[in-house]
Amino acid sequence: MSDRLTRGLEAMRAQMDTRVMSYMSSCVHCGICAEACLFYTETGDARYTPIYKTEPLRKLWRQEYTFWGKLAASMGLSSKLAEQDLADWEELVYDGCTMCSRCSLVCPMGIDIAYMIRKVKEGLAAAGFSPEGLVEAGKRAVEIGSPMGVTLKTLQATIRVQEKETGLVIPLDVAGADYLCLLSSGEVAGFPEFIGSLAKIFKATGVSWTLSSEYFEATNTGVQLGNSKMAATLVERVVAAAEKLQVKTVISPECGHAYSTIRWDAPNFIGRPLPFEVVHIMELLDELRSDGRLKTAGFADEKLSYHDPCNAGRRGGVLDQPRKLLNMVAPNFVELPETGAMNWCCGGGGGVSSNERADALRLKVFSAKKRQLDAVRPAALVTACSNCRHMLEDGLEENEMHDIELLGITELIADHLAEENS
Amino acid sequence: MARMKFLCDAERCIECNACVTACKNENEVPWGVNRRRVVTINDGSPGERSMSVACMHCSDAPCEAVCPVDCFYFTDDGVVLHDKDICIGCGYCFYACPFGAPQFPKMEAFGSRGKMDKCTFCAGGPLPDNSPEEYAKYGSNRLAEGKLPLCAEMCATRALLAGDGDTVSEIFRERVTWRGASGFAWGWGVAYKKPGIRRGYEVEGKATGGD
Amino acid sequence: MSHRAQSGAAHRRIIVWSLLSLLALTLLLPLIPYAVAYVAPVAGGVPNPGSDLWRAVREGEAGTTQVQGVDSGILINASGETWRHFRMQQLIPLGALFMGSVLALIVLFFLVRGPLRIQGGPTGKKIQRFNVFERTTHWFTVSIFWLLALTGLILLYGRFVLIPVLGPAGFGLTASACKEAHNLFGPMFLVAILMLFVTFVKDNFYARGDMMWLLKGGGMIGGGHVSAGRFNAGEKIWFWIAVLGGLVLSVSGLILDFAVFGQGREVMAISHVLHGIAALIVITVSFGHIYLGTAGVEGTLGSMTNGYVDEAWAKSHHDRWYAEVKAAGSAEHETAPVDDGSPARDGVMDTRG
Amino acid sequence: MFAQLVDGIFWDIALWVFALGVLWRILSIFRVRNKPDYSVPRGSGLVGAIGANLRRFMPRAEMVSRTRLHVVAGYLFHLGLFALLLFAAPHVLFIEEQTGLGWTPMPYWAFIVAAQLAFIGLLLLWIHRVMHPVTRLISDADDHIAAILTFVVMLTGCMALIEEFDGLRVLHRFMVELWLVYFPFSRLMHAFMFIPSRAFTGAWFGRRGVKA
Repeated sequence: MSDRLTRGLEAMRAQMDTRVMSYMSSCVHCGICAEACLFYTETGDARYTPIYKTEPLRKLWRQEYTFWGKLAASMGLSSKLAEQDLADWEELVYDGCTMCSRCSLVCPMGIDIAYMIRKVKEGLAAAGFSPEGLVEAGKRAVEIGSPMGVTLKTLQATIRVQEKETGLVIPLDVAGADYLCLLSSGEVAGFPEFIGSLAKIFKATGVSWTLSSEYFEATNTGVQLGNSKMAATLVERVVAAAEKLQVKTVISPECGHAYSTIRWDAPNFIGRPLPFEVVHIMELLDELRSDGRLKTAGFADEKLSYHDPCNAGRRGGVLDQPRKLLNMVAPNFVELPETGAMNWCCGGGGGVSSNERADALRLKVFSAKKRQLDAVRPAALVTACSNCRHMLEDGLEENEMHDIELLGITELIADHLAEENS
Repeated sequence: MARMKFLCDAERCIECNACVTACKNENEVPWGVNRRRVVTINDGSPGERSMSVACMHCSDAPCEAVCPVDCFYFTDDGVVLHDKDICIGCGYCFYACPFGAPQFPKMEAFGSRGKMDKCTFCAGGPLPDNSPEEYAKYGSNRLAEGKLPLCAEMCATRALLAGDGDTVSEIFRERVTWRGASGFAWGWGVAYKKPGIRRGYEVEGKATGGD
Repeated sequence: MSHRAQSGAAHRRIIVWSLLSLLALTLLLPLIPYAVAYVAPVAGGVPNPGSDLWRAVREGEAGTTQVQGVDSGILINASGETWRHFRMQQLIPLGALFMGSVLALIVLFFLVRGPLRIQGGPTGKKIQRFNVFERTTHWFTVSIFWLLALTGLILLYGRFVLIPVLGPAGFGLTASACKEAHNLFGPMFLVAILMLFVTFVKDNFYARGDMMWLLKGGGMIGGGHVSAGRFNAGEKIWFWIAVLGGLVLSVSGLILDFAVFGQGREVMAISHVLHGIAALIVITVSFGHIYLGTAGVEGTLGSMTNGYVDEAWAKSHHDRWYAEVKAAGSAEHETAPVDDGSPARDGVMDTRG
Repeated sequence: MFAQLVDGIFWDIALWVFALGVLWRILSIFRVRNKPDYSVPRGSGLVGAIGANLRRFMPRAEMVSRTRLHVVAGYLFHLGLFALLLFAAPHVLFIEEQTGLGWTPMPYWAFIVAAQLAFIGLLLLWIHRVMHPVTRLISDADDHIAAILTFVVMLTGCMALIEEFDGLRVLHRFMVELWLVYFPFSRLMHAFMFIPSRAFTGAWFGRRGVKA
């Protein structure tokens, strides 16, 4: 047995817990999960059936944890899980799944399929069957501190630009601030105005906050890759930065998986509770709203819709806050069909966005999103995830849907701040 | 060898239903099953005739012919019996029988009838003679004891005759000659493939006149 | 489905009305042979010396009786002998002859002509002929139909074929099992037939070219290409035989299965006659259908297993349908079955315990 | 001879294998343990677990049109099966003489109708499993054995309806014994495991404040 296979199997064995075993023993192969997965509904290719993507894990479970499996294996009737199996599944798991967890909400047996796909990734990653783009991103994340290679210098430059534009000071390394705000490289590189918007809002609402030069990256490539060790390393950096500045609360920016990771998975990666609270920027803004500290003026009159980032909404639980915020400024807010917890993924989650190999497939399955948008045809689509925003831009471009503008929710609020705030 | 037959004299039957009662009592047939019944034609009007009818133990028995599991058989006395351990309660014998002899303990949805039951000429069934099992399934076996069916034995007016065909027909022939009318052996034609006796000088319409 | 397009309401009305008229027809048509048999002189009829009274009795006139029960007032069951004659002298022997000779013909035809090959061989390009729902409906009907056909045939012929093998007791048990299964699955067949009708009726109405197809015997007579739509005339005829026969079988079967509404021997006998005739016809014709669907015509079976056929097959057997599909050119028809031969798939099979 | 085995030792063996097997399966699953979750919950995991167990009996609104056959046929089969398992007169009688507990059975026609609905559901589901590319791809021997075994149990059951031929009753009971023995080591375990599965998922989402 090749050692990469051994590593893969070891990694997957380490993932076996009661949940996996219970899930494996209750699946009746009804195929309903396929009907919830945009990769199946949009391609009609049965291999994208969510539960099918967990096949390596299931094979392992069957051979080492079940009666018939052990029996067959002992008599040499069943073929052992082979390196080729892992190789065959790399494309299904990394290109054909965005970890959006839509399937996990529809399984009649209540199986959290995404949970198991995540565990398959552990095995594939350990065995070295991961897409190059993602692996590289991982390297950059560990070495440079940002999957997109955004350095501190780049950040400082961006900060200067934003300070000039807003005429406000953007705090960096302010010890004892209430909030430490993380940023996703996507925002720094693609949507720097987010930082400016933060400055405006926090100024207006008198929130004491800061950025950290020690470590500012919110995203966690280890999660997307399926490498818990890497994930833990990156989380430790956040903890270190937060502890250095003695902040009570860490803000997760407009990014989906960054939030679900730092809010829900981080303590389990490092095996201890976090020494600080975690809020998504939308949670914080909504809190300010309900405290009456955040006031807006004027309205965005055009027809607005909201795209729930899977990791903030379905997997993060931030579902009401964006809607309350939008209702402050958008009188013509219209929900997309199949929205909220059952929203269709942008197609780029779970690391697919950093995996060039998957681009064609990603744009093909965007048709699910297109159907939703065509049903409403909003003038602007608001979202709260820089990655979703990138992917949506791509998809709209591809489908020549230029009439739809894309907005970040924080910007939208910042643009409608009431004067009397300050 | 004797050939057992029933014969009911319509000129004598007074619809007292004693034969029916006797049969039920002797064989302890289940509720809803009537191995023998008395039918009255033109009830209450002139020319009324009554007739006690049960299995006529046909020599060419339609029930036997149509049975899908071939559960019928003939005794040496020419009595038609069936094996309840083979019967599947399909009801075909009931469709085919000219006399409506086959009976079923129940008639529920989805063709659930239970096993067929009919007059055995008090000759029991395939099980050991006069064993409790035989009695439970098929009723009494008087023939094995050298007795004739109780219905006929009980008949007060001797309208219902049972026994060896020659004897029975002889008795009946005498009655008719004496009576000088064209009574006829009811059911014999159908059952035994023999024309009714005294076909020679039957007089149209006379039969309804009575004596 | 690309054919789902037509206007819903009108479509539904057509289905309802045709269903009703079918029911009426199916109840009357097959009565003809029975009527004939009924009029024909019957074995065992004996000149009755008695008067009109007894003649009336012989013809089944009811009297009065103290005994409860269906038909218990009737002294002579007039229909019994007729039915016996039909079942024993006509249905059983002629049915066997009919089925046997058709089977023999099919085998003979196969030996002589062999399978009908795809002209110019398969192109390898597949198009979808039946979607999942259509295939599910088809096989659902098939499974129930054959369960009923086998149990029914055992009840009809078992006495002659199986008693020698199983012995009377053994066959009694078998027959009882078959009877109960037959009675229980019977009503489900009506459901299946209605599903089948609703699923396929829209492509089974008479269309131009069907007559020509028949005259050319589906291309076997005179040669030359015979044009056909999604279903050719032969398939349409089979569809209507299956639906009409299925309805006769269901209705007559229900009458036999639920003898709790006081229907007498006469009604039961008639129902049995309808049931037997319809069953033998549908079973026998199904032999042909099965032959053409499997060994008879190369490349047909796939249309009912994975739903796809070769384009060459479609062109040669259903050119007009092929043209429609090409014109519609929807994606579902273009994509070939995806689940075949992927290494992943074999992977699944290995994990069997 | 065979009948005595089926009514005697076979039955006992089957029951023990079933009971112990199921127990062993469940224990071996829960022996493995989950890792603790250190994150600060937003909502109650317990509520989520219970909620998911109830909610998953019905498809989400977004899924109804895509899963109509699964839901309809699925319910036909399961409801029909339980109805005739627990309320068919012969079964009630059997349970009564085995355990002493008895209750009013359904009328003859009613439990036959239940059986028919169950048969329709099972046939549709199994044929659909074979016909649909997705289910055809993901189904393995276990799925088919379980479906066919259950079908045979039901078929032999309805064949023994007349209750006059002991051979048929024995055959039915023997099939039930095979089914019982197969149960713990097969996908039939979903009959028990769907509850913890829904609970785990429900709790996971519940802590995050999402209704799963």
